[in-house]
Amino acid sequence: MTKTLSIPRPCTRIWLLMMVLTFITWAVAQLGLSGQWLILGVLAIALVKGQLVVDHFMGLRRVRGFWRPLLTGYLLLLGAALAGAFFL
Amino acid sequence: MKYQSQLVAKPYFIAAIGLFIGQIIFGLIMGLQYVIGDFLFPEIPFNVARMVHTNLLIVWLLFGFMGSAYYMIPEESETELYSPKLALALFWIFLVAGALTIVGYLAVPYARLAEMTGNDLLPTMGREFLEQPTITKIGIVVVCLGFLFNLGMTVLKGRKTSVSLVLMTGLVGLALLFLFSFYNPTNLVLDKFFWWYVVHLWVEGVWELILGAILAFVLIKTTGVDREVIEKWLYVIIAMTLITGILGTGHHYYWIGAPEYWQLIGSVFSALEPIPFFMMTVFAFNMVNKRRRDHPNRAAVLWALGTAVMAFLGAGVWGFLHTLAPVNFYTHGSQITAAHGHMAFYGAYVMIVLTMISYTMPMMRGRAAANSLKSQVVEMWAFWLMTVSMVFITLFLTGAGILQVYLQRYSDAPQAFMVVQEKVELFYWMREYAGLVFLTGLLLYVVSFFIGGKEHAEQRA
Amino acid sequence: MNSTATVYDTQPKSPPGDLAIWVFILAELLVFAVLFVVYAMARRNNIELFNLHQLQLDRAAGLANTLVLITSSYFVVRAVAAIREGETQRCSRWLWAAFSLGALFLLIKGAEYQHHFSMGVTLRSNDFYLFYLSLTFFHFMHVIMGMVILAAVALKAQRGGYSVSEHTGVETGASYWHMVDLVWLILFPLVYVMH
Amino acid sequence: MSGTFTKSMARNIFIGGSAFFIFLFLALSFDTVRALPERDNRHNITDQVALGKKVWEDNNCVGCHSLMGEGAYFAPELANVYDRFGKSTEAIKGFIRSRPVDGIPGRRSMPQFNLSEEELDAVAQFLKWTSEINDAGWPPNIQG
Repeated sequence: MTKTLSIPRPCTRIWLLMMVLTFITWAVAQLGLSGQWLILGVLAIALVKGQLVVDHFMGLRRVRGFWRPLLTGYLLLLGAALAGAFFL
Repeated sequence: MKYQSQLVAKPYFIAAIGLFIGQIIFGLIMGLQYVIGDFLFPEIPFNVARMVHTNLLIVWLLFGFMGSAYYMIPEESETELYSPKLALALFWIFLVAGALTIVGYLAVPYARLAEMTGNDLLPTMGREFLEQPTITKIGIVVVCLGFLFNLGMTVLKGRKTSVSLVLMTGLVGLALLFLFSFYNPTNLVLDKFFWWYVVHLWVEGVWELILGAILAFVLIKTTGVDREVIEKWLYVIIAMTLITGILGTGHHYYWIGAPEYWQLIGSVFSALEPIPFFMMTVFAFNMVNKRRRDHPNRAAVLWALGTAVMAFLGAGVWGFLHTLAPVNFYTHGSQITAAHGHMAFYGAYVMIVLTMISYTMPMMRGRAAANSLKSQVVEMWAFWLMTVSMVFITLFLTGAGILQVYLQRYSDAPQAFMVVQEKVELFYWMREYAGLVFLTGLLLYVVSFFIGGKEHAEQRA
Repeated sequence: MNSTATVYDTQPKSPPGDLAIWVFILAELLVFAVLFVVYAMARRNNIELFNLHQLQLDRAAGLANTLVLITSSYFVVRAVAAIREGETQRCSRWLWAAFSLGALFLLIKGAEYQHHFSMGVTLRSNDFYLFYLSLTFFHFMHVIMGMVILAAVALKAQRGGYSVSEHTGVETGASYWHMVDLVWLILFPLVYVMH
Repeated sequence: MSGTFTKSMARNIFIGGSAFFIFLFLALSFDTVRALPERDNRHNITDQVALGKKVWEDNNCVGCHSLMGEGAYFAPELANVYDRFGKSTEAIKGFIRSRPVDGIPGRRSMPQFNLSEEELDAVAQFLKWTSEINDAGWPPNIQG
């Protein structure tokens, strides 16, 4: 099974992206943003990072069946519930 | 039945059914006392009838668990029981100790019984489910040690299967947790805190391991599904049981003076306690659907499936009904608790012992695998009568509980306890009738073992 | 996106690792989801208290811990990639690297706890700290559990216990560790940032 | 490869998961026992209150009553009976002392326990002590 290694590996790029997203989450809060936009923004970033973990780190992107939709649904449902609790 | 020493289970099961009938009779007495306040007063006051009812329940279930273990372990370990004589000796010690305790409850006032049995030396009496005199408790510990020793030696010298290991874990856990019943501090809050180590960690912890092991054993024998598959699911189920059940103890610590973080932890984890029961239902139906052969004892398979479903309904659903702290604030110590108690005990533990009795009795009485078709039909009638009447008992008590909570707890003009009790009397009458139907079902169950006839189908065990 | 590092001819029907662990990953995700929603609901009836005490938290430590866990998770992905090519020693080195980052997480978190406890904060102080300590300590314990699993797998890998054809154990440990990371990815913004 | 579901993994999870949660439960129980003194009114436990608990147990009161919500549901909850009876131990003693031997026709009735004056005082003090435990404001109202 020959292996074509694209430099850098996809999982490395995903890792760097998540580090940046995390830094953004922190920076946004440090800059004193608060209230509705902070909550929505930070929550959205968290869900994106979560989806990246599910797809690339857990490797569910390459798995058929209900596993990926289940975890994506979990993230969306949880995100909606938290957003609802913070706003309604 | 491969090993002669498995016959030791027979007296245990017979004693279990005998005590079960006694339990139901006292249950009916109490049910009547709920509606006719002075029935049998002052000869048998309510508290005495209740002690007899609850203690008979626990003792006959213990007899059932011991009988099941004496039947399963030799077959699982593929060797004769270490000492059948010891098993029989312990049987008579336990039966006599139990009978004496019950006679003690009925014959003399409880305070007198406490005096006679030297409760002052080490006071452990007077607490719910643990009303036995201290000397009886010591007798129970002795019987447990002998029982575990007997089984332990059998397992050690024979094959070690997951089913027997899980069963042993459950039984050893049961024995160790019972030791907490000797701890009775003068501080009521501490007393209650550790009292739940005996009660909760039994029925929502180690007893579920015993339930899982027996159900797995019966399913292996009746469905012929590969042992590896069944034991794999058994471990997953009991892992979920302990994961949710241990911290689930918190739902007893809401209102007894313990710190308020238990309201969060207890609610969250006890809310998940129905999951292992749901998995057990899916597991049981799955195994029966994927069965490799049709076992002639269809009654036993019906009991096994019924156990899984009723355990999920009674312990799972009815438990979740009142386990969340905000809800429990109003339903704590009401008829809702009684409703959950009835269906959970019947669904999870009474039915699994009846499953084991229904599966093993024909073989222990010399038949190949099952009773005659006629007797199985009667047994199935007994199954449905008992199960449906228990559902109704639970529904009626839930109705009484909801009304009680609404009138006495939740309303802004709360009414007195006795006033509300009179208002819900209709439910208590209907519960009593359902109880009579239950007794009919139970008697039918006993009768079904005495109906002869050609053995059902020629298929061997 | 050109073909990724390793190519699968047919997509497998079940996730990497043992299915039993996935039963528990789903159960753990459910428990944490319930805890998060209950946190958010409890916050609604005294938002000032939650916002006030949230400021007491060391957000930088939270950030550091998030970066540490993400990196540790990445190391585990590299470990799985290594074992799939039969590189058992490289796999176990990646696993030990992930393990040490887990230890770093415990250190940072431990320092935070030490700081809180020294200020007399306990589960019983107030609602915010009840949830903060329950959620983070429950996750803290999961990090320890995950590290125990990673260590066991790393040791077995070191002894050549895994090969290209049989490395389910590595994938099982990896999946559990990713779950622990995923939970923290939500917990950090929820408890440390959102106000 | 993926798709396996082994018994050994399930057993490891059973052992690991149980140990994990037993540890958590013991840690919480330890914290609770440490935190109880300021909640459970233990500084007011006199010999009389201790005797009261013994009288409560020796006569199996929990066979009809519930205490702090635990026990039987045949007779009223007694954790707040002291408040319900107008914060008077005499009222409690009077009620117990005056139970008719043959009960009340057609109605639930408490048996006559023939308690001595000392025992009556003790159990009344025990019920007063129980009502002062910080049990998160339970029961919801005076009716218990």
